[in-house]
Amino acid sequence: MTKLLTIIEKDGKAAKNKDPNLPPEQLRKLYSVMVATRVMDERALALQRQGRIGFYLQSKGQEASHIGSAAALRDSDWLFPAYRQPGIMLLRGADLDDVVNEWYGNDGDTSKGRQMPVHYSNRSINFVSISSPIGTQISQAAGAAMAARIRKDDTVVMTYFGDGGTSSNDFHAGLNFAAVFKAPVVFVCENNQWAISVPVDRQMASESIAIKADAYGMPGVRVDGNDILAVYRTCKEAVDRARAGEGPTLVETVTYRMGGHSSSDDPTRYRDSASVEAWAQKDPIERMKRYLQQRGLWSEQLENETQEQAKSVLNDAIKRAEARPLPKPESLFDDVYLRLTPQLEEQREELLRLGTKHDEEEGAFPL
Amino acid sequence: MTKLLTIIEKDGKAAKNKDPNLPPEQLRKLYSVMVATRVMDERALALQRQGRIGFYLQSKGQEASHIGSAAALRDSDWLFPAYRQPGIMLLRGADLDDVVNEWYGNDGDTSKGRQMPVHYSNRSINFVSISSPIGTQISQAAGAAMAARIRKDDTVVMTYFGDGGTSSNDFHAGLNFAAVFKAPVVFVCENNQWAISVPVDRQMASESIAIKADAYGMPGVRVDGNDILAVYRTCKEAVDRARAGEGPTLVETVTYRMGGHSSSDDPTRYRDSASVEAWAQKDPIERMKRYLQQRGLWSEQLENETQEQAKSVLNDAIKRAEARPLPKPESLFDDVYLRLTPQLEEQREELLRLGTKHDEEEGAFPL
Amino acid sequence: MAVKTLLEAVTDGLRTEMRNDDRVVTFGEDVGKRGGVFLATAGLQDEFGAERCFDTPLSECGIIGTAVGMAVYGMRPVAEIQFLDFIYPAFDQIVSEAAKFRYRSGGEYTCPMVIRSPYGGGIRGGHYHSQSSEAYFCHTPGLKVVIPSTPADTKGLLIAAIRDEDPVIFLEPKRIYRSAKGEVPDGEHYVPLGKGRVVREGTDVTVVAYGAMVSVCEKAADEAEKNGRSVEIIDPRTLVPLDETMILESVKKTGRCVVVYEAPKTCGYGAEIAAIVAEKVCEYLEGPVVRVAGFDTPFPYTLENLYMPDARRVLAGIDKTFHW
Amino acid sequence: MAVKTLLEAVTDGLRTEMRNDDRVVTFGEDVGKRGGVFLATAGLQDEFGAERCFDTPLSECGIIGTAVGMAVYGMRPVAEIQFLDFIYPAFDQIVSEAAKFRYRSGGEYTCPMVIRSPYGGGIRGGHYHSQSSEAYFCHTPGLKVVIPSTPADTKGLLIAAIRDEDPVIFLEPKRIYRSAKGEVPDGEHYVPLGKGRVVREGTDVTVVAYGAMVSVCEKAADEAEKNGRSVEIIDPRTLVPLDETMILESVKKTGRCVVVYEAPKTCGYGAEIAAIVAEKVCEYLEGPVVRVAGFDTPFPYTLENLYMPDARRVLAGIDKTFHW
Ligand SMILES: Cc1ncc(C[n+]2csc(CCOP(=O)(O)OP(=O)(O)O)c2C)c(N)n1
Ligand SMILES: Cc1ncc(C[n+]2csc(CCOP(=O)(O)OP(=O)(O)O)c2C)c(N)n1
Ligand SMILES: [Mg+2]
Ligand SMILES: [Mg+2]
Repeated sequence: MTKLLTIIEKDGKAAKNKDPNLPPEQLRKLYSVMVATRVMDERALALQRQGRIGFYLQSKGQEASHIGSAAALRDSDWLFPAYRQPGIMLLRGADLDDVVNEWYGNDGDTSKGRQMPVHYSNRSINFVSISSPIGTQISQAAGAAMAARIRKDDTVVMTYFGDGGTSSNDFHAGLNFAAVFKAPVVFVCENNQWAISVPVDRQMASESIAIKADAYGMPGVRVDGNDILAVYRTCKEAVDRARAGEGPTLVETVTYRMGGHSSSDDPTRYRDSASVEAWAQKDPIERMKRYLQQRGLWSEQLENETQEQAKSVLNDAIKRAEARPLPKPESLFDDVYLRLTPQLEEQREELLRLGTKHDEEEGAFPL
Repeated sequence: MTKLLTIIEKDGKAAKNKDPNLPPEQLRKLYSVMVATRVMDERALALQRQGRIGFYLQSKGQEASHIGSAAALRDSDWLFPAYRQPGIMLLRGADLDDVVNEWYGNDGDTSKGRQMPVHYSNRSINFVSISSPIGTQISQAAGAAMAARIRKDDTVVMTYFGDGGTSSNDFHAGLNFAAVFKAPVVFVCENNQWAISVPVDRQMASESIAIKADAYGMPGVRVDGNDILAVYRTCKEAVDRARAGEGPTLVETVTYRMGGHSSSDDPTRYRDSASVEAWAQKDPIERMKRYLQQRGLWSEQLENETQEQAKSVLNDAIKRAEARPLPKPESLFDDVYLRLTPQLEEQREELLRLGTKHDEEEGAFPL
Repeated sequence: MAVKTLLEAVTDGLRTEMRNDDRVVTFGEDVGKRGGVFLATAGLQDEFGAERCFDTPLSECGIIGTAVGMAVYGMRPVAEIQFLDFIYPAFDQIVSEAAKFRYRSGGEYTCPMVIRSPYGGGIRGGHYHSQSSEAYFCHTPGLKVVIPSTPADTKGLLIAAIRDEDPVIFLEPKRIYRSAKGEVPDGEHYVPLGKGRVVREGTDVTVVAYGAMVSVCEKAADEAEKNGRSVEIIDPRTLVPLDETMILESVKKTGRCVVVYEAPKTCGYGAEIAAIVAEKVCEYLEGPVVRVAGFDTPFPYTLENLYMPDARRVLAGIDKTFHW
Repeated sequence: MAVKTLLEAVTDGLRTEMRNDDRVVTFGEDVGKRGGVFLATAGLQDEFGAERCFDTPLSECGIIGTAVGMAVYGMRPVAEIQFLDFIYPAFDQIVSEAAKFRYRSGGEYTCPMVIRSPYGGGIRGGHYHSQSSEAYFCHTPGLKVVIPSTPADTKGLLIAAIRDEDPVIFLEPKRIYRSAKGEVPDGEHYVPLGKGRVVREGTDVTVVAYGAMVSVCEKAADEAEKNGRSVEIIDPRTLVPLDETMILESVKKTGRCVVVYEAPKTCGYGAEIAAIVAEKVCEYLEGPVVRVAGFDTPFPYTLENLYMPDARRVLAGIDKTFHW
């Protein structure tokens, strides 16, 4: 079995010679982003429960995995994320309004209310538009990396997907193309043990996800996904290798989906609480906190400030978002193409002529 | 590098303790099928050159690989072949007319002239209809094997594809499903080094094809594809394992495509003769012949009889095929569904009303 | 007879055929233990075991590829695609393989299987949980395409689809999964493929609609009738093979035709119906053949209700066949 | 100006844009060293190097998925799919990704790329080397669809497609790759997308055709004219966005319309044209809108010539618009 890299031990000490020795301010920043991400996830789910937003999907338990990996990149590097890496936007300093407006699909939403909540697009931080179909970003990331190589840019591309995503057509094609063309891309598979209700051992029979790298002739690494230092270190090596022209890497972060699949899911239908509780003991934020304590970088006061700060900026963003109008009806026809076709112009006129009040839906989103 | 199983040595001796010790009559049969397959390939290509059939695709150099693997099956087992395993039909004793009529697409063709030459279908020997899209048979074979398992039949399924086929979506899905559901299927990848003009080292960066099995959690074996005993022995073990309920195996037969990709290809555009000549030295039929000589099972006379026999039965079949009429015009509308739909009936009437003479084509098939 | 929702009718149809025929198996993502994300297969794993109702890895390509292999081998697989929007990784297996097996093998090998999938808008599913792509399948010879609009039809057509000797794409209007309720016969219930249904009789204009659009058209027809216009609504139920006669006879009678569908207007299935009408009964037409459809844009989220054809737009379409 | 075949015009268009814009790269199976199975890219690897013209592994999913990534990143990929019949493994990347990037990201990310592919029958390619599936792409908002019928249009439209800011499906009628010859302007040559071409003017009936069907219709028109019928032939050249005006104006003039296409009749692109005519100019129609198309069967091998619409069938279609 490919061995698992861990750095932060139970007591919060770093295994010797393994600590990447990040500077204190970076460690504090990583911690505060993890905390803010958790705060955001909890609040957003509450908004959904209150019927203020239509849908939400949490990353709870996977903060170390997605924040630690993205931290290994430069701001100029590109991301092809899935839908479970919200912390990356906070890490990269995206405008919080961009995040919150997307939940509301209002006229401030970068994607103009075309997608369900959590399908962010944020060009200002090289965060490529998320789509629902599982895996499609994987071959795209390989392509963007091939392009960077052809253009002789020193951009590295990082893409994210889940254990279920390894079964997709694009996983196979994307890893193969990336390896054949030695593209500067890092494939981060967040193995959170579940694909909705399907456990990873029904998803695949392989001893690990990391070993799948052998099928493509690239390095495959397995890392404790709840240990942000281990994730960071692993991904930093992969990013450096990619930037040096040595090709792609597959990183498996072993973690756990603490919540339901989404706001519409009821995980009690298919999994027992035992494993959930077991993993609760391995909370990545607690883990990082103990490390900071060890290094004397944590204090009750810092904790409170971080929490309060996160809550208040989020509150303000939510207030602003709820005050915004919806996108204009005629915007329905924009961005299909750079310019409206005659057919779209005609349809636009038709809609505006009829006026834009309308009937209600009857259905409900199941997942 | 996964090691390569070889049995027949240069001098024709079998490496000790490796000879599967097949009975003489089976050995002679395998040899005669190899010879007949070569005879058929040469003759069919000549027919194409003479403009008597529209297209052909040879298996030259891969006789040991596909005949030795299929020999490990029972007649009740199912095959999901690609287009480069014609010897299997001879091995299973298919009616030679079925084979030849398909080249002509005449009214005796089992597929009623719907497909290009070499896309055989032969239910009488559990040889499933071949399609052109690369790889689609792989996940189908996994499904048939899953069905056999659910039905508690003791059928084993064998499917074939090339080195290029490993890049297909269905390779990834088919191997994963087969492993997860422990389906009784053997995946035979004939690595003939080329996918039309693309060499295997531009097809993938992995150290071998066999190693791709690790990504799915199944055994992967690499065997000398020009050594029929090695191929037989490897596949027999895989078939036995499958029948015993121990799941699928990936077998890589390392061989070489001696001819062009097809009757339309000119390989000199992309490969030099050196490697072709090198592989010509490893001809699988010569190899088997030396082994038979060693065992005293070969004679000039046997050789001539085999050759003559193969040629004459083929000649007769070609005569019969060329004497047959084309499928009836109205057959165009059959087999879209079990019964004609009203729309198809109407279209059928329309065609028959107009009469069935018609203009000529202008184009030519490139590959 | 019991009152069931359209969703319950799906489960009923599956259960009935799985009891009738042990070659019937059903599978897909989250189909087994969870019973499907919409719970269409809830209870089936308990009743029939994990060999006949099971979860698969996350690969539509694998789901359909293995289903094709099972069907060719002699079973009757019913594969679920979680949302029609996610069927494309399997598109090759559907159009190149399932649809062509019988033809390309001269009838030696056939592919009797059903692909079930919830489709269409109306659940705030946005861009990727709302699309209606029935036209892709209708344009693929070798496939049959079925779309029910009532619980009773859902059960009867699903059973007919499972018993059919050819591959059937069975699309379920998820918007009305729970809102459509009605009497559903217990046990055996068979509604033959290829026969339409006159939803209501009328004399002035023919409206053709299927799936969730049928009830929208009924609302519009009520309105139209207030203005003294008698609307005949026809639900073809099977898009391929189509019950042309029922539609053509109706248009001969009314002289007017409106076709309603959720999918993008251009090259949608309604274009085929309009073309058939224009080719076969144009001499009876007293007005243009009007299409009321989704706009030629990808599916939106916030503005979904403006995208979906509603009673107002259908009414406007009806008007157009009178004054143009 | 030099006389070129349609196939040579493809190479010319590619070479011209690769010289103009170093963001343009082209790749696919056998595209690099071999120059493509039809030799459409012959010589490009020699001129532009293996970084800008290269061979890929055998995965359409990978070819299009990586092309999408390149386009999003800022390049101008031109991906070749060896035969249109083999595009389906990439269907998800085309309809779910390339077509939707601009819309779903509110215009933040776009996907300017071209997918070139030979399509259609007439080369004895049988079941899987002959299909015409343009309608699938025409029914997908976000994609543009272009089909040339002359060498000059091929070069000019290909250059326009490569310069377009949106994804373009560029389908090449392989049947006439070598038989279609004509003057092709050297260097710069731009034919805007969305503008049709009047192939020949006429007064009695409008025939709409594209790709390899244009020359078939010309033959039929010659025959028809012997019987004193003046046929106007329109080649839309761009199926999406369509030059509706040109077709509608013509039908207003002639009062009759025949649509010709190779693809299976049901839900083919011709159904859309018939539907537009029936919706917008029905009052001008003096006869049925007739479709002459491939039959609703998979593509055959031996009987290919009976499957393909030929001059005889087009003539019969024209007659039908006069006596019905
Ligand atoms: C192609 C496709 N099929 C099915 C779905 C429905 N679906 C959404 S999320 C999901 C599970 C994904 O699991 P995984 O890849 O492990 O990611 P996770 O949700 O665990 O982060 C499924 C099946 C989809 N979005 N796309
Ligand atoms: C999906 C698909 N893409 C492209 C092709 C065109 N094509 C036919 S054979 C071939 C190469 C196949 O190579 P390999 O799998 O190694 O098999 P081999 O011909 O060497 O036996 C290609 C690209 C196809 N038939 N199907
Ligand atoms: Mg997961
Ligand atoms: Mg090969």
